[in-house]
Amino acid sequence: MSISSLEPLVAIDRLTKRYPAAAGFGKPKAWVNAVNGVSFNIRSGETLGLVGESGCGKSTTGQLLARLMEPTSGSIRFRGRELTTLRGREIREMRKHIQLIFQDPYASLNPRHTIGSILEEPLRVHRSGSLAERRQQARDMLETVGLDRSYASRYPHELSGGQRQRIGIARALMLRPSFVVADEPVSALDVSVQSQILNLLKELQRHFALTTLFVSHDLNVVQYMSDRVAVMYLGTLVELAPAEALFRGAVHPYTRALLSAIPSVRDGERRERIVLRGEVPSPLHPPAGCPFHTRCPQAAAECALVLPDWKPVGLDHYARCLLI
Amino acid sequence: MTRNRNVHLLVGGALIGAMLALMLVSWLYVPYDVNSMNPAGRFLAPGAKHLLGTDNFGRDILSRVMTASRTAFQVGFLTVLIGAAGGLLVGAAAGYVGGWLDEALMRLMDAMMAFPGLLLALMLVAVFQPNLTNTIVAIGLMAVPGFARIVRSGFVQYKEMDFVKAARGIGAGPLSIVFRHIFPNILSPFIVAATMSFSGAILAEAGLSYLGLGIQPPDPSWGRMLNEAQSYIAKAPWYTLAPGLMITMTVLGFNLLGDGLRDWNDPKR
Amino acid sequence: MTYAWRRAFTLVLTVLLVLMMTFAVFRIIPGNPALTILGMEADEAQVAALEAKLGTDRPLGEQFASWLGGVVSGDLGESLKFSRPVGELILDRLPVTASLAVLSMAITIVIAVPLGIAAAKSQRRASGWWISLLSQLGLAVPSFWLGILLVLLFALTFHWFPAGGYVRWSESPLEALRSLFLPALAVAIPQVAVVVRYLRTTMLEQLKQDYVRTGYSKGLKEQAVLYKHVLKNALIPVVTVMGMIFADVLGGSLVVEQVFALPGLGRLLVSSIGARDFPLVQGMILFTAVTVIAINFAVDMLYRVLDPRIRLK
Amino acid sequence: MARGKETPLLRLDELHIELPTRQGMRAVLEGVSLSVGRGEIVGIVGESGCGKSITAQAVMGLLPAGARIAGGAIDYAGAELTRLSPEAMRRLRGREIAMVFQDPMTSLNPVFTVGEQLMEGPRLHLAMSRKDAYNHSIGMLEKVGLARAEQLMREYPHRLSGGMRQRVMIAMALACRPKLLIADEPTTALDVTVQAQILELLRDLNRTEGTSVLLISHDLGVISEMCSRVSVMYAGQVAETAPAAELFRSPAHPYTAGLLRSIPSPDKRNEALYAIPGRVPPPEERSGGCPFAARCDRAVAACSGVRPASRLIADRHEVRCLLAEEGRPFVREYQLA
Amino acid sequence: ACGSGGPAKTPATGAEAAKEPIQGGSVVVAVPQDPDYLDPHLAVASGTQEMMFNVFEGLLKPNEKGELQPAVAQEYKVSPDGLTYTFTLRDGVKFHNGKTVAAEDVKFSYERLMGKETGKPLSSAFANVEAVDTPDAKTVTVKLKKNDVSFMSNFTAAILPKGYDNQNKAPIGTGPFKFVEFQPNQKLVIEKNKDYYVKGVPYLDKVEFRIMPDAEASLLALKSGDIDMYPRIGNERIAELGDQFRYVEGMQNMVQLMTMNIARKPFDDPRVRQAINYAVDTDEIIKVVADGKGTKLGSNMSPVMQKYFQEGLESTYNVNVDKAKSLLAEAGLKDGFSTTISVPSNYKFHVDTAQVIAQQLAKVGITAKIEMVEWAVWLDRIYKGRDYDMTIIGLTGKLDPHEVLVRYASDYKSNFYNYNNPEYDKLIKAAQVELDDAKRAQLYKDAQKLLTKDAVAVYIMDPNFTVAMKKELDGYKLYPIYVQDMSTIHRVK
Ligand SMILES: Nc1ncnc2c1ncn2[C@@H]1O[C@H](COP(=O)(O)OP(=O)(O)OP(=O)(O)O)[C@@H](O)[C@H]1O
Ligand SMILES: Nc1ncnc2c1ncn2[C@@H]1O[C@H](COP(=O)(O)OP(=O)(O)OP(=O)(O)O)[C@@H](O)[C@H]1O
Ligand SMILES: [Mg+2]
Ligand SMILES: [Mg+2]
Ligand code: NI
Repeated sequence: MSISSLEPLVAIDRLTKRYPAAAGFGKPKAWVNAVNGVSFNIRSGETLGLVGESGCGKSTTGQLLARLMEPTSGSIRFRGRELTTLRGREIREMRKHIQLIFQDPYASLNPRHTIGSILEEPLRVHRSGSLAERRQQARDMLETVGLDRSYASRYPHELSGGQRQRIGIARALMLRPSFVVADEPVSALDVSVQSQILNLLKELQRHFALTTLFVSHDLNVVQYMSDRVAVMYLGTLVELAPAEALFRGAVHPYTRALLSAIPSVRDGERRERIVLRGEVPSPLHPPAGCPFHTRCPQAAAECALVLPDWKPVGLDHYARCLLI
Repeated sequence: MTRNRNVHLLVGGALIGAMLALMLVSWLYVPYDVNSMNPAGRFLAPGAKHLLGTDNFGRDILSRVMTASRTAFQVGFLTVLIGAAGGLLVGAAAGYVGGWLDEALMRLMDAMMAFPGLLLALMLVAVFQPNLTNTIVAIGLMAVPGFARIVRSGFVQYKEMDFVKAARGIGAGPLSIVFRHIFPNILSPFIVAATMSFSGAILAEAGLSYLGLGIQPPDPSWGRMLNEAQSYIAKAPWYTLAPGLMITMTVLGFNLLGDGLRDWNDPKR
Repeated sequence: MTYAWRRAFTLVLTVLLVLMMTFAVFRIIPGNPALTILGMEADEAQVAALEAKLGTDRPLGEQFASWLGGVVSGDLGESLKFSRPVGELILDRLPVTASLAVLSMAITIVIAVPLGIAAAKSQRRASGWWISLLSQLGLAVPSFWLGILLVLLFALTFHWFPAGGYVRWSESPLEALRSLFLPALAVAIPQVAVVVRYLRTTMLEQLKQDYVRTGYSKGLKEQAVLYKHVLKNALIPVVTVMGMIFADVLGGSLVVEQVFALPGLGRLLVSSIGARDFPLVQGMILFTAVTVIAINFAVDMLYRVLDPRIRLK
Repeated sequence: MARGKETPLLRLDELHIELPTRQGMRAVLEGVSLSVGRGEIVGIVGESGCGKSITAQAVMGLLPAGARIAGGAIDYAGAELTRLSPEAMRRLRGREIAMVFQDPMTSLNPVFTVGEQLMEGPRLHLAMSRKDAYNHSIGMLEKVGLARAEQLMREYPHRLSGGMRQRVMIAMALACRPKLLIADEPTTALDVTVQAQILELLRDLNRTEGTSVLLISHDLGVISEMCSRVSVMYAGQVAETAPAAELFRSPAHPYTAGLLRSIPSPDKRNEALYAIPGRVPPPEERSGGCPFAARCDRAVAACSGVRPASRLIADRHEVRCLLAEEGRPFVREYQLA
Repeated sequence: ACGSGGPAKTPATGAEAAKEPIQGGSVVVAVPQDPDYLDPHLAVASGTQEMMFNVFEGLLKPNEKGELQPAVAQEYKVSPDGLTYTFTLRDGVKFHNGKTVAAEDVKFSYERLMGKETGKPLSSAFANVEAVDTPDAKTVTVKLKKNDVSFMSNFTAAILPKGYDNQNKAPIGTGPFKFVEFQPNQKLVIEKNKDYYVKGVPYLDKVEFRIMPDAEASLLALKSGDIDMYPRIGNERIAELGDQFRYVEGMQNMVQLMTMNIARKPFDDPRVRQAINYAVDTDEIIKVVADGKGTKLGSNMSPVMQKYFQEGLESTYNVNVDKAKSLLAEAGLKDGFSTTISVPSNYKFHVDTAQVIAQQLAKVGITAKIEMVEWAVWLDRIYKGRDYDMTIIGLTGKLDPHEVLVRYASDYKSNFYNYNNPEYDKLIKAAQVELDDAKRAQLYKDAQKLLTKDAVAVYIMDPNFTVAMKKELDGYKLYPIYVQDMSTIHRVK
């Protein structure tokens, strides 16, 4: 899919989220810096991939965008409108336009509601259509995501993982949003099911003209789905580039290590493996300076001191590393 | 896999069913007038005329036990209703809103827990009357903190679950989230707590009767009968047996029923 | 404000709230302490003299305020009925109630832990069902019945234990233990039901965990896996329940105290309420509230010992 | 790598296993045959629910309660494991055969220190004293590449990152120098960079200690990079077994081929991914025929009637497909690379 | 220990004299409540007197017939005008602290009761004392302000050692037993006073009063042998104990009655009260509630008080439903009425009585609801506040008829029946100053008749009182007042 417009649909600026982590008695609270001053734009119609290690803050970023939690600071603009200051009714109104597909197809469906009621709920909440219309739309949507209409009367636990994920996607699309955050929609699924869901997502993106933030830790998948890719490490973005450029010539040492570590069945694709040493630092105590310096094979002394600024390294390609 | 669970539901259901049947019958028919005394027929052992014998006033124990089952169920249902409704309200508010409201409400609940139920009962009786309603209100109020805690911990646990987030994500309002999404999921512990407090209420009524606060004589109540019968354990052991077994069977029945319902309510089973 | 301070502050508020509630109730309920102490035979002069002496002729608010003032300086006041310091009276009863609580807790653990494990292990067999039925029965039987049954059986038939009364630990530890054993058992039996039920659930929950498999895969014996690995995890939530039970028993268990004629806190509370002994009631409620809080705190601490996940550095 | 002639360390022969369900016993393994040679790394791939973990559990003697071995044999170094007494089996576990599980987050007991858990094995099987076990464990931690071993011994699992935990798990499994290590999806829960570290470690151990490894994964990439031989499982059966290179180059079973085709790759960005149609038939829907028949685009009428037997179609390459021999040409059409 | 200690030779009845008393030993007695005050001058509760009767003595002391006998005093004289009492002290009476009782101790004790120092009398009866004098160390004279024959019984007030002010913690008296310790809600222990002036008593070395409010617990304890004596055991429980125990039974000089609040409609109408009296079948109550062990009453006096008891009143209102109905109709209550019987919840006896009465009243068209009230509330609201319709209570007997009957005087503070009859007041006043014993008795009998005629209350019964004790105990003396005299109790071979 090509980038249809350079106009950003979503613009986030220095978004930060800290979670409180209670410490022992008498001590002040500790903070988990889940997202640390992240800024990027998503252009209308594009798919932005967001990759990174587990716990680096991908889901937090996604949920902040979907306004499922309050950011600690920073701004989110959607079609030029500031979302962080919205309250109550306004937020609920806004939800028609921004939807989230959850990572876990098991946990995100209420085990006690039928599929039909799960799909109708968004319409009911926004008082759209009559009862019969809602039923109709829900059933239509089931077909759109490749399921039989009869599934409407089933319960989530009666469905397979792939089917549940289809429901999750269907629910997100019920309100015809223009922007969807897909938080690892396939990582809980099997290889063969995964490809079905990816196909479906691509199909739906086209069909509904969706702009997507596609979160994943599987680089193969991100590469397949995204127009541009943002790489995250310990709550910070480290590289942002068009997908092809990134996979061809990643600049940041972390991205390079990440790419090299992808196991592949194709001998030809195997790269020189960069095996990192050490462990991912805890977000409770993120290292000073460049967050990656503790594991970086090329780290220099000054990496421990300053967080480097963004540097353009190619067309639409930016990285944050002192060594480039 | 579900065999034992069904047994819980089955046995519990059967016990409660029998009790309820006894209660229903009591409206249509009791062998004798509950309060009519017979000085000539005191302490009659169970026999053809009096199936469960007679008490110290020569009243028919079966009739009294049957009639008392109404009060028992009334006390049970209403106190659970008060406790559960209050607990749901407080627990949901504390758990869902969180912050200072949570703190304030939960401390209030702590205070209520530390407060002797007897004093509360005495107060209600002093302000109003020592009757059934006040007994029920007192026991019901004392049950609120227990429910509130369960509901609150459920809310704290489920508030951050993906499916609740998903509901918020589609714009569902707080009421819908509380009642449609979270509450059905904490129904299981809630049911267990409800059955436990049902049985607790029956025992508490007995305890309050013991102190003269519950149902007023001559109206029969299981607790009161049990207390009165204590004096005649050797002379008329059947007297204590009747209400004692009723209480035991009802409480056991409800506890088993609660366990059974919990398992039955589990969608994954 | 740090966490500990905030917590301490809210705790004080909680206690104050309970005391105010008691105060309010005392304002409402009828009954005159002097009259109650003296009974029907007293004449006016005696009642008036006693009221003056007790200070109950002052407004209740004033009595409350001066009592509260005393509490701040560590004086719980003097019981109207027994004309002895409240603190002393409570401390007098505490050994009975505390022994009862500790002993019943010990009995509960000794019975409930193996039963809970057995119930979890035999979840799908008839034996599991019987265990749960029996323990539930323990909960369903009215406690005076239970007490009387124990006395009939162990005191009157077998003569193993005394039927009632209390021997001080200082007099004869063995006799004290004997006099407390039956009541402790009567307190413990319903608790066993509760603990077995909880433990069974948490054990089943824990048995599903992956680390159980890890244990077996190391070649550990079943006993080692169950009693070491699973039990410690399963006990963590049970500790809360046991804490609640313990706090409850420490508040006094009226029926058992009555059946076994034990001078415990439960009887003291009821008799002090009956006598409208305001300082004593307030003192006991203060004690109960503080006990509950202390036990919650202890449970928190125990949690930290049992569950390292809570022990953040 | 070991040659196939000598007797393998582990050999599963037509293993049938049934598990209890509400509807009664249900077959989950329907004739699984595979082998692991001494010093060899053998992989098992297949989608979720096809029976990979059950296979591993059967070898460990840790089948879920109520499971029944309905047929077949598990031969470990000459001993028939299905006939071993529970006690004998227990002594084998951890000592001869060890296992690393999928989820490092939950596979360690949260309430005991790493040291406590590490020392259990050696103390039990090697009858070491506490002190010896302690030193031994420190050695193991260092061997799996964990620095500050002494300090780590006193830590509780929740304080470690996923990668560290998984290494602790590996250290624990290797503590008694088992001859066979079963790794059931050891890296599924980990990130690629950490996964790379762990796989590197396993490979290293195999090289230096000669430990045989049975590696279970649904990630074809991982399998392809690690294993010398691969068994592909589908619906409780082994569909295909072949040396890794050959399997990925020229899969003989349509299912294997389908799996390989559905891996996303950048060059397919603008086309739809291949997806195997349909779904795995649940056991109650499995009829007499080939379980893959309904999804197979090459299936012939016979496929749904006869359950194919496993045949050797090349050196050490076995396939369970009626079309296997004549199918070789069509498989070439999808050849990769 | 087994309840039936030793070989049971003879049944308890009749053979008491044959058995030989043993000196020494200790006995545990169940009592239902704590003492109110250990200090005898402050104590008013009968539960306290029950125990402390063994520790304290007055100049006079009642015997089991209720007659006043010299105790600390050897003898006494009353002046002809009835205003001056002269006592000669007994030789060799010692306090428990070893001090010999002197006249100044008596003076001290009485002045303490009069509140001479504080200005507030501890006992309002002593407000009538003009002066206490000690002509010599052996003689005490008490001068009254105005004539009051009933003052006699106040000479049973405890004599305390002068200058000792720790009576409430460690009481010291002259009785056959010394106080040892008191643990609230638990026990009160007394031990033998070796210096007691009556030789040969007490027999027991130690007596423990164990405080057991729960009847069930007491019974079980008696059965298991933990206690030796259980006074006031419920009559219905005796069957349960069987003949393993010795029982002593008798009237306890109590008047169980149901009062009707005369200040309230419709009880202000004597016809209504009479109707209720006709409706209530006391025989049935005695049978059902007391298991037949009670003495039917017709007025506010128990037959124990032989000298003052007016016979025959108990049959005045024999059950007569028709009469009751017609009386009600006369009073304009043809269709009956609804009312409430309030009963103290801690007395099962009264609660049971209320249940029977409610049934009986229903027969004449009166709907009586039963309301159980806490004892504290009963005292405050009903007894003191007189806020009730009907209530059932037992009035404990006194040694002196005045104290019993003055409760109905219109100016009596606790006249909670709201009875107001000048004629009755006159009778009581006259009796108080009547020095002639026979005349005085007649006045009290007239007062009783008046109460019955006016149907002030429904007089029900004097419930029998039974003491159960181990068979190895003997020598129990039944008093018409609420005491346990432990001095004569002894073990037998
Ligand atoms: N509710 C929460 N409270 C406290 N900490 C949290 C919370 N949610 C997430 N975190 C922490 O914030 C950090 C970022 O979490 P996040 O879920 O955004 O990561 P992620 O990149 O989505 O990881 P994954 O790939 O595992 O989904 C992690 O360290 C996580 O432990
Ligand atoms: N304890 C159990 N009771 C009943 N059925 C089970 C049990 N464990 C597994 N099964 C069933 O056995 C079959 C094989 O399960 P197994 O765990 O071996 O699959 P797997 O290949 O390891 O899948 P995954 O990739 O999801 O781990 C599945 O259909 C599963 O539902
Ligand atoms: Mg995530
Ligand atoms: Mg598996
Ligand atoms: Ni005996």
